[in-house]
Amino acid sequence: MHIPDGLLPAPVLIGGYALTGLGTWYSLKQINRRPDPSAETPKAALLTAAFFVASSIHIPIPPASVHLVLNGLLGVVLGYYAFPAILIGLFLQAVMFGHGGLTTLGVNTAMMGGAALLAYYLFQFHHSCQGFLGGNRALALFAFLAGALGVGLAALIFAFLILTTLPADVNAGAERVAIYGLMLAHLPLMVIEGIFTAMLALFLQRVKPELLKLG
Amino acid sequence: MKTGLDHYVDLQSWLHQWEPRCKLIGLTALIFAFAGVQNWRLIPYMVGITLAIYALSQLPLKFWLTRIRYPGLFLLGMAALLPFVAGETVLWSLRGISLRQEGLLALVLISARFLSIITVVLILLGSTPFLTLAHTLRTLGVPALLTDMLLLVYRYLFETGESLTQTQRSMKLRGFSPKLERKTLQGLASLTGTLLTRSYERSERVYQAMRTRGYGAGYRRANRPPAWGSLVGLSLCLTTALGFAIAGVILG
Amino acid sequence: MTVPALTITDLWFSYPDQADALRGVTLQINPGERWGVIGSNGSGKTTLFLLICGVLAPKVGEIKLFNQRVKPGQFYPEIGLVFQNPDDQLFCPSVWEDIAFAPQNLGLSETEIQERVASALAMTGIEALAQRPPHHLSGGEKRMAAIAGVLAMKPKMILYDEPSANLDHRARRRLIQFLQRSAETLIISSHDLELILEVCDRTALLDRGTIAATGACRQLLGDRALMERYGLETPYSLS
Amino acid sequence: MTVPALTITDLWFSYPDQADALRGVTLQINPGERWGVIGSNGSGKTTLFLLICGVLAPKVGEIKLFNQRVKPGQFYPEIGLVFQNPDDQLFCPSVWEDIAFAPQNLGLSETEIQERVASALAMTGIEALAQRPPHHLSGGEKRMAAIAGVLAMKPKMILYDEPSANLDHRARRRLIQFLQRSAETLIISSHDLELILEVCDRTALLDRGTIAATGACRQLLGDRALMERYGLETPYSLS
Ligand SMILES: Nc1ncnc2c1ncn2[C@@H]1O[C@H](COP(=O)(O)OP(=O)(O)OP(=O)(O)O)[C@@H](O)[C@H]1O
Ligand SMILES: Nc1ncnc2c1ncn2[C@@H]1O[C@H](COP(=O)(O)OP(=O)(O)OP(=O)(O)O)[C@@H](O)[C@H]1O
Ligand SMILES: [Mg+2]
Ligand SMILES: [Mg+2]
Repeated sequence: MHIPDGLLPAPVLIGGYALTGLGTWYSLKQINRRPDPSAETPKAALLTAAFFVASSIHIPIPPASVHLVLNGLLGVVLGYYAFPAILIGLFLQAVMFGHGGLTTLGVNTAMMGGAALLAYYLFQFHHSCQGFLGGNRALALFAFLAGALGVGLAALIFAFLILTTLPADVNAGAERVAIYGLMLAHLPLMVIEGIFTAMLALFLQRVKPELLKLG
Repeated sequence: MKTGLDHYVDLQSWLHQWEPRCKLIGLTALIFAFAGVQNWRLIPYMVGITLAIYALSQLPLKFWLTRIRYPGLFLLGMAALLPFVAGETVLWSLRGISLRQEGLLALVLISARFLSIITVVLILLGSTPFLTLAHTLRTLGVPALLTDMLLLVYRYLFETGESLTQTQRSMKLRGFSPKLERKTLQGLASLTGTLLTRSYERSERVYQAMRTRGYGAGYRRANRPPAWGSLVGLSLCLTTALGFAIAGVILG
Repeated sequence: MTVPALTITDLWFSYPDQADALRGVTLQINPGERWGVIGSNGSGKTTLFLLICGVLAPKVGEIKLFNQRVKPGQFYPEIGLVFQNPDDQLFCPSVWEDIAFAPQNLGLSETEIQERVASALAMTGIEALAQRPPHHLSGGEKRMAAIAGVLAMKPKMILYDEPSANLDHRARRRLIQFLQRSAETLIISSHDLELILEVCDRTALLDRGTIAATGACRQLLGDRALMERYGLETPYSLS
Repeated sequence: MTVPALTITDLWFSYPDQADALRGVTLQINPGERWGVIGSNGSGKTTLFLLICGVLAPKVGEIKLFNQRVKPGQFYPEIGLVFQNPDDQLFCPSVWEDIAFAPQNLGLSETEIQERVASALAMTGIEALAQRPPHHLSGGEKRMAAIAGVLAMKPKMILYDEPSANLDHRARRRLIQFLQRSAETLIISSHDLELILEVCDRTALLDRGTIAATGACRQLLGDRALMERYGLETPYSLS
């Protein structure tokens, strides 16, 4: 989900950059409170590269196949590093492959990164539910929710931005139909992304639990 | 993963020689001025300026053509319906499908903006090596944590991609064929988890390697002030951008 | 007349935007033979293996596996490839699951899967590691686990890409003994010429994408002039 | 009396939640000496190197570098470490940048940095590769680039962790010649005992975290009984 150049009006683009600036500043502030932030930079960077690459994995949904968005998972694993990670990932995507755009980098980052941060906060609740759900079940449930929320929220903002900022006025009824339509089309994607995130969280819990404690 | 982006960075045009900080600020100002164009009367100026800069950059047309395809298709997919659904004034109608003037104008405006912005971005990227760009961001005050991360991500992207390809091959050679079922999702989750785990473990070794060569000691590169020519280019860009902004306000 | 295990006829291949990586390779391997493939870095060994398995598609030429033409992109359980880096091959959360991956994809029954995994574990001697996550294993253990994952497919032919890389002496000895005992048709690419000498009957020497020589191992590896011409060195044990 | 280059006294170390990786290592190395460190996988070679550089902190014991105590977490440009896997060490997007990394961190001037990079490129013979991204290099080129990155620090002592792993014959020969010519105090860990034999004067044998033996190379590596006891094999050229 990237909004390309040329589509959105300048105030929205600038607003996007402002939000991204704020998100980045807030994340960096949280990161710099840690004992040794420079030690974690390579970790965050290599994981960002891995996420970037992993989002090229395709999942078959007949008759086509979709690629994963993974921003919920990114929030779950990277915590406050998720925002800078997405900023860098989208920058590289725009610069190297022409996906998204430089003017829309702010909007896209705010959209994806904001959703990722919320997914991270949501995921943290699994600690408090371990008591009555059991460790792995709480982990899987909240990973599912985080994964689904990550894509769902991003898709919602995406649809809203596109439809409300198109220059000529599309009538309000058609607009609402289009938003509902887009959301409905994204429901299966949310479910798949949620299941995938839950499976991945369980995998990491078994193989490398540190990765779930970085954030 | 090959991007072909750095193919033409060694040309000798004026744009290639333009001091990178001035170039980055100047072209970015232009890009945002273009993004702000709302009135179709400004389109010829926007396109004209873009063409002039592209000509100045001496980048071949082939570069533009290969890079424009993907984003172009993406934009068309999102905006192609506009002339049929947006606006009141029907220009032409056939069996309930009607072409509307406002929608058509909107499509023209969006496309012109898109093409101009993309072209200027391509000029910036095609005439500046990626590394220079990253260092320029740092000297312009982007936090070191971000630029350090950017360079590391860029460095390890290709290797991580290579290791994903290899693992996917090995899965295929053991009979894995993706279908929409639990087993497939499980396999792909393991694949992704392995990728993350290996990247994480590698990051520990990379960090050790960085430490043994003084990472964290903190250094600053000295910056030479830009030459006059570069500053003139920068002020031209800024004036143009300002012009577009003012024209936009006047034309409403 | 027996059917050859593998017939390669005039095989050409190139990666996008690169000079040809393989240039007219022709080779025939009979069932039960053990072949070594040697040659300096970049001579095309790994590329050849990927073509034989149908992972890459040839530009020109034909590959036949037990008289059946290899179609790129298709899955051939008759043939197994052990990758140069075991980390690329081990991706499941436990060794057991990794070995069960191929049998599961073949659609075998639960008991058959159990059986195949157990026998692959036994053959490679890593029963004790079944429940461990692969990335905690030592280099030698990883190698054996990767091999077990391929054995569980019961292939008739196995390709090993530099199997002794990064192993210490003990692990390497175990690997050599394992290879000497194994019953499949083998093709082994390696810079470790002593290993080739101990395991293989015949050798093909690759040089910049062409087969520069083939012959019985001791003879070919012992030919000091030939070896030196292609940037290799006759192993100590032959000199 | 000369100051020893390195003195290690009763060094203990363990990774979190693991048995001790090093158990009471004591070793003294004089300036200009070339030491080999051998031992099977997991015997603690890499761990020892990381401790010497101050990357890891000892549990017990002391490490002195030219009579100065090594404080964990600090940066010692006197000592350089060439990592086992060059891909871990070449973390910059181009070879030039990678070599310039240490001089930049030392706060040198622009011209000094240029000079150091140029001389490191010349010493390793990879001038032509300066602008290339590391991931496009061959194994041998990567190794030389990683070494250049360490040389640019002008360390007095260099630790090489399995420098010949994954190199083909030609690249390995070039590396050996390079090591033979180099002027620094060297410690080389390797499974490639022929390399140790050709480059080093003295050897320490590590076994499960302790030094099992030290001695002159030819003598120690030629002691068949000793080598076998620790799972190693006397190189062919000595037998
Ligand atoms: N993915 C790729 N893309 C482009 N070129 C490649 C790729 N893989 C290999 N090559 C090139 O193809 C040629 C053959 O490479 P290959 O990996 O088959 O050699 P090899 O004999 O296996 O070498 P090594 O001993 O280093 O494993 C080399 O010139 C190499 O640079
Ligand atoms: N990061 C780590 N966390 C936990 N244990 C580790 C870690 N690194 C090494 N070990 C353990 O410490 C011991 C010594 O490992 P080390 O890597 O120093 O051995 P080595 O002699 O370098 O082996 P090799 O020849 O395989 O490189 C081993 O038992 C290993 O499993
Ligand atoms: Mg190979
Ligand atoms: Mg080691």
